[in-house]
Amino acid sequence: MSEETPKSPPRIGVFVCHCGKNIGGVVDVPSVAKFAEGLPNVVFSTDNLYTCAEDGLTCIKDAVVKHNLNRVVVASCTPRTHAPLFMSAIEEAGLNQYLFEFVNIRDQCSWVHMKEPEKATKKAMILVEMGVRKASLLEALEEKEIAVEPSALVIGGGVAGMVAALGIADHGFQVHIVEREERLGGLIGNIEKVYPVKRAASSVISDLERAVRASPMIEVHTSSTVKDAKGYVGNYDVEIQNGGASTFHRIGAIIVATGATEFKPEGMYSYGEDGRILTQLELERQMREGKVDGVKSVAMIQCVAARGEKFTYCSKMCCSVAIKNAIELKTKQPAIDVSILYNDIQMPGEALEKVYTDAREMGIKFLRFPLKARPQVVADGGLAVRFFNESLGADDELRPDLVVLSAPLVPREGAKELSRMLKVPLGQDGFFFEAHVKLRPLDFATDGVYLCGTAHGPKGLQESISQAMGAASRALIPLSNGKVRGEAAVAFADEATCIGCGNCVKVCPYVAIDRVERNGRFVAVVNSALCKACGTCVPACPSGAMTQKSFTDSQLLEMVDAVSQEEA
Amino acid sequence: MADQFEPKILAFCCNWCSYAGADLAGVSRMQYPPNVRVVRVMCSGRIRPEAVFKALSNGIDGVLVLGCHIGDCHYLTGNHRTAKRMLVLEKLLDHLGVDPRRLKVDWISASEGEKFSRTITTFTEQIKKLGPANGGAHGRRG
Amino acid sequence: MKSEIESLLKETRAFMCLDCGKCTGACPLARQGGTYSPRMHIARMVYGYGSEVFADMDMWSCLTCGLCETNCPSNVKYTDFMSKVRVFSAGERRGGFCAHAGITHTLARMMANDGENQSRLGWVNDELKTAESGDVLYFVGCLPYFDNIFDYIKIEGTGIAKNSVELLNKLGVTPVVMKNEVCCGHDLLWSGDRDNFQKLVKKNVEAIAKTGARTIVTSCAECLRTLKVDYPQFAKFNFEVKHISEFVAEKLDGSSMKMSQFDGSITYQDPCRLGRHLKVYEPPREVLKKIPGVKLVEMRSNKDNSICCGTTHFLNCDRVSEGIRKERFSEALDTGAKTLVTACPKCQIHLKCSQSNRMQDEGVESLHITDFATMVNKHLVRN
Amino acid sequence: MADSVLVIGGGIAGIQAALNLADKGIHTYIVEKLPTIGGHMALLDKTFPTNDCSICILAPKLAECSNHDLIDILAYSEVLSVEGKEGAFKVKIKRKARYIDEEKCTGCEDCARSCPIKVSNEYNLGLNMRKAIYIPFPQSVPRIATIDASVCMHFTKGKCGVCKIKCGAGAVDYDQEDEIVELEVGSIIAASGFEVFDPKEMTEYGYGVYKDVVTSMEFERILCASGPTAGRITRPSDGKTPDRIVFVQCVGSRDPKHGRPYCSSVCCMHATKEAMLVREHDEHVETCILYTDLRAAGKGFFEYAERGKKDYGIKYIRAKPGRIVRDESSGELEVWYEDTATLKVSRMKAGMVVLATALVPSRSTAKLAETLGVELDEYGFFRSPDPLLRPVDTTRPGVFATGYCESPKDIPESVAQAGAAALRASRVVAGVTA
Repeated sequence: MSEETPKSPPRIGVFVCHCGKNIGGVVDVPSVAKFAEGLPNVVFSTDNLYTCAEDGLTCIKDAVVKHNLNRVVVASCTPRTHAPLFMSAIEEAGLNQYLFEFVNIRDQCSWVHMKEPEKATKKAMILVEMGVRKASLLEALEEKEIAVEPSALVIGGGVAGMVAALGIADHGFQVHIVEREERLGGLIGNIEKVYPVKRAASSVISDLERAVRASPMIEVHTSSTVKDAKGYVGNYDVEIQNGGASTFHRIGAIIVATGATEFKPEGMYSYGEDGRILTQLELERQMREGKVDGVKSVAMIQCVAARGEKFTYCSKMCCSVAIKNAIELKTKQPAIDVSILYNDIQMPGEALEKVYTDAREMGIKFLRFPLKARPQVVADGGLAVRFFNESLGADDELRPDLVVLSAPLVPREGAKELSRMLKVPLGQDGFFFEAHVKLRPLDFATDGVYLCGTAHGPKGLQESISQAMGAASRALIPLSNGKVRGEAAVAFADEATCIGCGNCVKVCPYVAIDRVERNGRFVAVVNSALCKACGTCVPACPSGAMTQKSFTDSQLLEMVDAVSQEEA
Repeated sequence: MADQFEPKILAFCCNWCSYAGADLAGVSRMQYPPNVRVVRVMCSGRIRPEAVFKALSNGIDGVLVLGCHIGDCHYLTGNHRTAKRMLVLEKLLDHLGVDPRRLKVDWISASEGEKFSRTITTFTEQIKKLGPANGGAHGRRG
Repeated sequence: MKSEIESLLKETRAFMCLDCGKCTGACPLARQGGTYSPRMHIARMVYGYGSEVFADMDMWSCLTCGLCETNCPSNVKYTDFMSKVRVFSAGERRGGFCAHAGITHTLARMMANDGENQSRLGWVNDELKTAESGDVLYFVGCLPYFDNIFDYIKIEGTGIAKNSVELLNKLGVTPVVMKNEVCCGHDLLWSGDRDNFQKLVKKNVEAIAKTGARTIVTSCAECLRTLKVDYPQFAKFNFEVKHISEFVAEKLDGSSMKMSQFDGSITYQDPCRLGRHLKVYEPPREVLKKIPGVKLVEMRSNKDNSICCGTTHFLNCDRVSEGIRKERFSEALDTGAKTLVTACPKCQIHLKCSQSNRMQDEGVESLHITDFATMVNKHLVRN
Repeated sequence: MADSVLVIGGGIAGIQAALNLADKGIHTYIVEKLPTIGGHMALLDKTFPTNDCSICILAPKLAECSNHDLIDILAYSEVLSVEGKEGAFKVKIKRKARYIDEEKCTGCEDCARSCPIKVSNEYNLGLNMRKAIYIPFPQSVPRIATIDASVCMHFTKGKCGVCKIKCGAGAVDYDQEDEIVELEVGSIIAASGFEVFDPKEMTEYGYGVYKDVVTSMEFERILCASGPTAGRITRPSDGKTPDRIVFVQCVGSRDPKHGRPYCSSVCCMHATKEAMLVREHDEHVETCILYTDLRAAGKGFFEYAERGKKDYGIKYIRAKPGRIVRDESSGELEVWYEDTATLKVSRMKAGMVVLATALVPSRSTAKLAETLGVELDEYGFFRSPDPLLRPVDTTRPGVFATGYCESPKDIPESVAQAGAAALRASRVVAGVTA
C-alpha cells in the first residue's frame, strides 16, 4: 500500500457511471462529467456505461497513470456495496486506497427523482462537486497494525474457563488460568450430577483438569487473583498474585470466565431458621452425604428471590436443577413424594423438556403459584408450605419433611473490581455486559477481552461450554493473526491544542482514549488500535484538538459550503 | 413566491442505518423532492452542532440529522450523544432567532426506506413553508 | 385407594398434564358457560383431591366426546380417565341424572340379569335376507327399543336396521341377526356400572361365538366403539368389528354398482364414537359422495373438531346439552344443506329431540335428519 | 491436509462461523441453497430483547462476508456429495444456473420490473408476489438477479425474453447451465437452520382456512417496513387494521401429539417482541399472548416480558386456546380458551391470530445429513456423540453442526455456538488431533 499523502497539489479524476440506464436514464451523465471537468483540481473526467465492470475499472487505473491522478472520485451507486471494489482498483494503480471519494448518484438521486430528470442532473452535479471538494482534502491513511502477544489469560478456572483455555492451547498458544480457589472446577465442583446428560460432575471436572494439567501450553495459577491488567488488545501487562508473590505476564487476549455463585436467601422463606430448609446446592451436599435417605416428602420452591422478588432476572437454570434433584431423589427412593412449586417452568429445547416430561412421568408433582403471592414456609415444629394453588384457584398446603429453595445465581464477588480493571462494563444485574446482545454475545466492546459462562449471566453447563469454545474462537482471531489491524479513519488528538479536559475520554464507547500526563500537563491520546472510527469524540472536544481522519471538520465543511454556495 | 422557493437542504446520515435507509428508498424507487444533499458520516455522533449551525447561518435552509434508532447504534452509544447535543443546539437556535424547525433530528433504520422518503418529503415541505433562512433574517418567527 | 389413584393417573397419563387448559378451551360443555373444566378434574386428582372429583356432579355431564383428548398436546387420556373415575364414584353410590328416567340403563341392567324376555327380531320382514349363522353378523343394538321410547320424535329406529340389512343384501351379504342379542352395555360402562357391563359382554360374546361370525357390522357408533375397543378388555374377543360405513365403502371400492340421483347439498355429522374415538372420518364421506348429484358440504367444525350431538349415555341432558345442539344446528344451517346425515342412531335421537323443541332457531325444524344406512340404501341400485 | 473449511448454510450461524474462521486467516466457503445469504434473520423486523433492527445489524455482516478476501460465497448452490475424511474432504457442489452472468449483473432490477410473470414471494412467506426474475430482498448478498426457471415463460413456454432486452448490462444468459464445482476442505460445518412447522394439521386453529390466522414468521413480515404491507398492521383478509391481535404459543411445540415434544425455545420472546412492535406501530391495537409457561429465561428476557406487560400493555394470559373459529358476519375470529389463572372460560374476539408455530430442522437437513454421513436425533436435529463437552461435533469426525439445526436456540446462542464450531473446525485444519 502506498502510505504517503501526495505532496503535489490535488490532481483529481472523476468517473461518472451510467449504470446502464439506472443513472443514465434519468441523469444527463455526460453533462455531469463535463461539469466535473470544470471543478477545481479536476484534471480528468469521464463517463462509463458501468464503472464497476472490468472495462470501467481499467479506465480508472489507466487514467491514474496517464493523467498522474492523485485522488479519484467515482459517482455511481452506494459506497456500502461498491467502495471496496474501487478502493482496491486505485490501490492497484499505485494510490493509497483512502485517496478515494464515493458519490452516490443512483440510490439517492436517479432512482428517487425519476420524474424530474433536470433537477436530478443538477443534484448529481452538486453531489459530485461536494465529493470533489472533499477529495481535494483527502489524506493517505493506513490501517495501523499492532503486534499481538501470542498468549492468553483466562480468568476463572471453572468448567468454562478450562474449556476456553484448552481451546486456545490446542491452537498452540500459551494460556494462563487464574483461579481464586485452591482447586479448579468452580461451581460445578460442588454438585453431584450434570443434567440433561446425567454425567457425574466429578468426572467432567477430572477429565478437563487432566487435559489442562497435561497441556504444556497451559499454566494454572490456583489460589491466585489478577492484581492488575494494563494495556490494550495484543498488549496487556498482567500481574497475577498468589499469596504475597506476584508474577508478571505479557498477554495478547483475555477471557473473563469468573462464573457465578448461588444466592443464599437469608431471611426469606424461613431460610436459616430450620435445618430442614435448604438451598438446592445444600440439598445436593446432603444427598451426597446420605442425610436425606429417610425423608418421605420434599417440597421445592422455584423463583426464590428471583423474577422480581429481590432480583429482576430469571436465573434460567434453577428449574433444571430442581427437576434434576427431584428425579435423583425419586430414583433413589421411588416412594418419596416430591412436589415442585413453580410459576413458569423453564426447560427450553429438546433435552431439557425431555427431562421435564420424564419427571412428570415419574409422578413428581408440579404445583403452580402466582408470582404476586409467593409460597410461605412456616417452621412450627413441623414444616408447612402454604401457597395459592393457581391451577385450582384455592389456597393449598403441603407438610413436607424437607423444603428446598431454588435460589438464583448471582455474580461472584470481585466482578466489579475486575470490570474496572479491564474497563469492561457490568449490566444492571451485576453480570458482565457484552458488546452486543444479539451479534456479539462473547465480545466486549473493548477489543481483546472476551466473555463466557455464567459470568455473562445464569445459564446451564452445556450453554456455558458452547460459549467457552466460542470465546476461545474469538480470542484466537487476534492471536492467530499475530497482529490486529485498526481502523483507518481513526480519531486523532493534536497534543499541542489539547487542553486535557477529558471530555473525549468520557464519550468514547470503546475506551480507546486515555488522558495521560505529558510534559507536566494532561493530554488525550487516542489508541488507534482500539478506536472504531465513529468520531463521537470530535464534537466533544472544546478546543478542536480532536479530528477524525477521512471525516475532518474541514472536509465536511467543504461539502457543506459546496451546498450553500450552490446557485439556486 | 413560496411556490418558487426551492430550499437547500442538507442531511447528515450515519453510514449504518440512515444512509442505508436512504439506499433502500432508492432501491425501492420511492420518490422524494430533489432538494436534499446527503453528507455521509460514520456515526451521527460525529456531527458537530457547530457545523449544523454554520450551515444554517450560511445559506442552507434546513438541516436533517439522521442516525440509527436509539439502541441500534453501530457504535453502541454514539447516537445517545447526538440526541443530547442536538437538543442543546435546538435551544440555541431558538435563542438566536433561527426557527428550530429548520433542524430536524430523526432516527431511520436500514429497513425504513419509506420513512426516509417520507421524512425528506415532509421536511422539504415544511422548509418551503418557512421560506429561505438567509442567515437567520428571514427565518425568524413572526 | 391411594395406589389405585396412582395407577389411574399413570394409565391415563394424567401426570403428563401441563395444565395448559387447551382441553377446557375446546370442551363443548365448558364453552356453554358453567363450571366444567376437564383440566381441573385432572389437576385435582393429581394434587391429591380425588374425593372432590368423585363428589363433583359436573363429572357426570362429561360427554366423553373426546374433543379435549384430541386437542391435548400431552396425550392425556381424558375419556379413559372419566370412564375410570366414574367407576370409583359409582362405587360410592354417586351418579348422574339419567335422562328418560333412566330407561335405557334399566333395560340394559334387566338384560344383564336375565330379567327380560325379548322379542328382538319383529322388524325382520320377508324382504330382508337374514341368517342364524354365517360369516357376517349385523349387531342391531337397541334400535327395536328406541322405536317405542322415541316414537314421539319420529326417529328412524328399526328403519335403520331394515335399511342396513337391505343394504348388506344388495352388497351380496346375508347377515346373521341374533334373537338373543343383548345391549352392548355402552351406557352402563360409561356410567360406572362395570359389574352389569361385564355380564352383558359375556352374554353377547357367547351368542356371537355360536353364530360362527367373523365380522361384526354395526350401524350404531356406540355399539361399534364398545365392541371394538371395550369388549377386548373384558373378554376374549377375536372378531373384526366394522361400522356399516366402513363395510360399504370397502365393498363399493372398485365395484360397478350404481347409485340413483340425489339433487342437493348434504352435511355430515361425525358421531364422537365413530370419529374421534375410532378416527373413522373418510369412509362415510366417500360413500355419500358416490351418490350422483350429492354436494357434501362440511360444517365449520368437522372431523377431529366436530361437535357432539350434546348427550351421551343418556346422562345429564340439560340446558347445556341443548346449547351444544343449538350450536351444532347453527353450523349445519350455515352450510346451506337441507339434509343432515349422521352415522349413529343416538345422534339422530338427540338432534331430532332438539329439533322438536319450539325454542329452536328458524330453519332448524325443516332440516331433514337421516341415518347413513337409510340414505345409502335408498340410493344404491340393486344389481 | 486441505486448509479450507466449508460452511453449509448462510444464515446467521453459518455467517458467524465463516467470519470467525476467515478472520483467523482460514479460507472458508459458504454454500447457500437460496440465491442470497442471510437466512431467517434477514426476514425479521426487529430482534429481542433489544428491539434492534434485524437487517441493520445483519447487513454489515453480509457485506463483510461478501468483501472478505478469505470467504467465497456459493449462493444458489447445493452440496451433492462428500468423500474423504477429516482433514481431507472432497466435496461436490452444484451451482444452480441463475441464467445471469454474475460478473455483469449490477443488481438494478430493471429485469424484474419488466418481467410479466408474478409468483408467490417466499421471502414474504407468500404474502405478496415476486417476479420470475428477481432479487430476494434489497440487502441480498450477492445482489444478483436469479431467473426462477420453473415459472419463467422463456423456459416454460419458450416465449418471452423481456428481461434479456431490458438488461442494459447484458447479464441475462438463458443458456447458462448448472455447474459442478469440486472443493477440497479440511472440515465441514453444517448450519442448515430451521423452518416453520406448517400448522394446517392443527385444524382447531383454522390456519389455511381463515386468512387472518397467520404464523409468527408471516406476521414478522407484516410488521417489517420492507414487508408486503410496508410495516402497516393490516390483516390479510380485508386489509383492515385489527382491533386486537391474539398470539397463541406452543403451536406444534411441547406437543407430543404432533410429534414435537420439545420447546422451540424462542417463541415466547418472539411473540413478546411482535406484540411490542404492534403497540409501537399502533397503540390502539390490543395485544394478548396466550401461553403455557412463559419461557423467558435468557439474559434480560424476563425483564423484557415485564416491560411488555407494564410499558406496552401486552396482556399475558396463561391459557392455550382449544378452538378458533371465524364469525362470518363480523369477520372477527373467536378464540376460545380457559384462563388457567382465573379459571374462567372465555371467548375472545380477535382481528388476527398469530400462531407461534414450532420451529423444525429445515427440510434440507435430513438429506444433508445423509450426504454428510452423520446421524440426526429423533426430531431431525444433528446428534453429537458428547453433547456436553463437544456440543458441535457430529457422528463423523471433522464434520460439525451449529445453530438451530444442532438444537433449538436463539440468535445470541447461535452466534456463540458458531464460534464453538469455528474452533473445532480450525483445530482440524491446524492439524491438531484428538
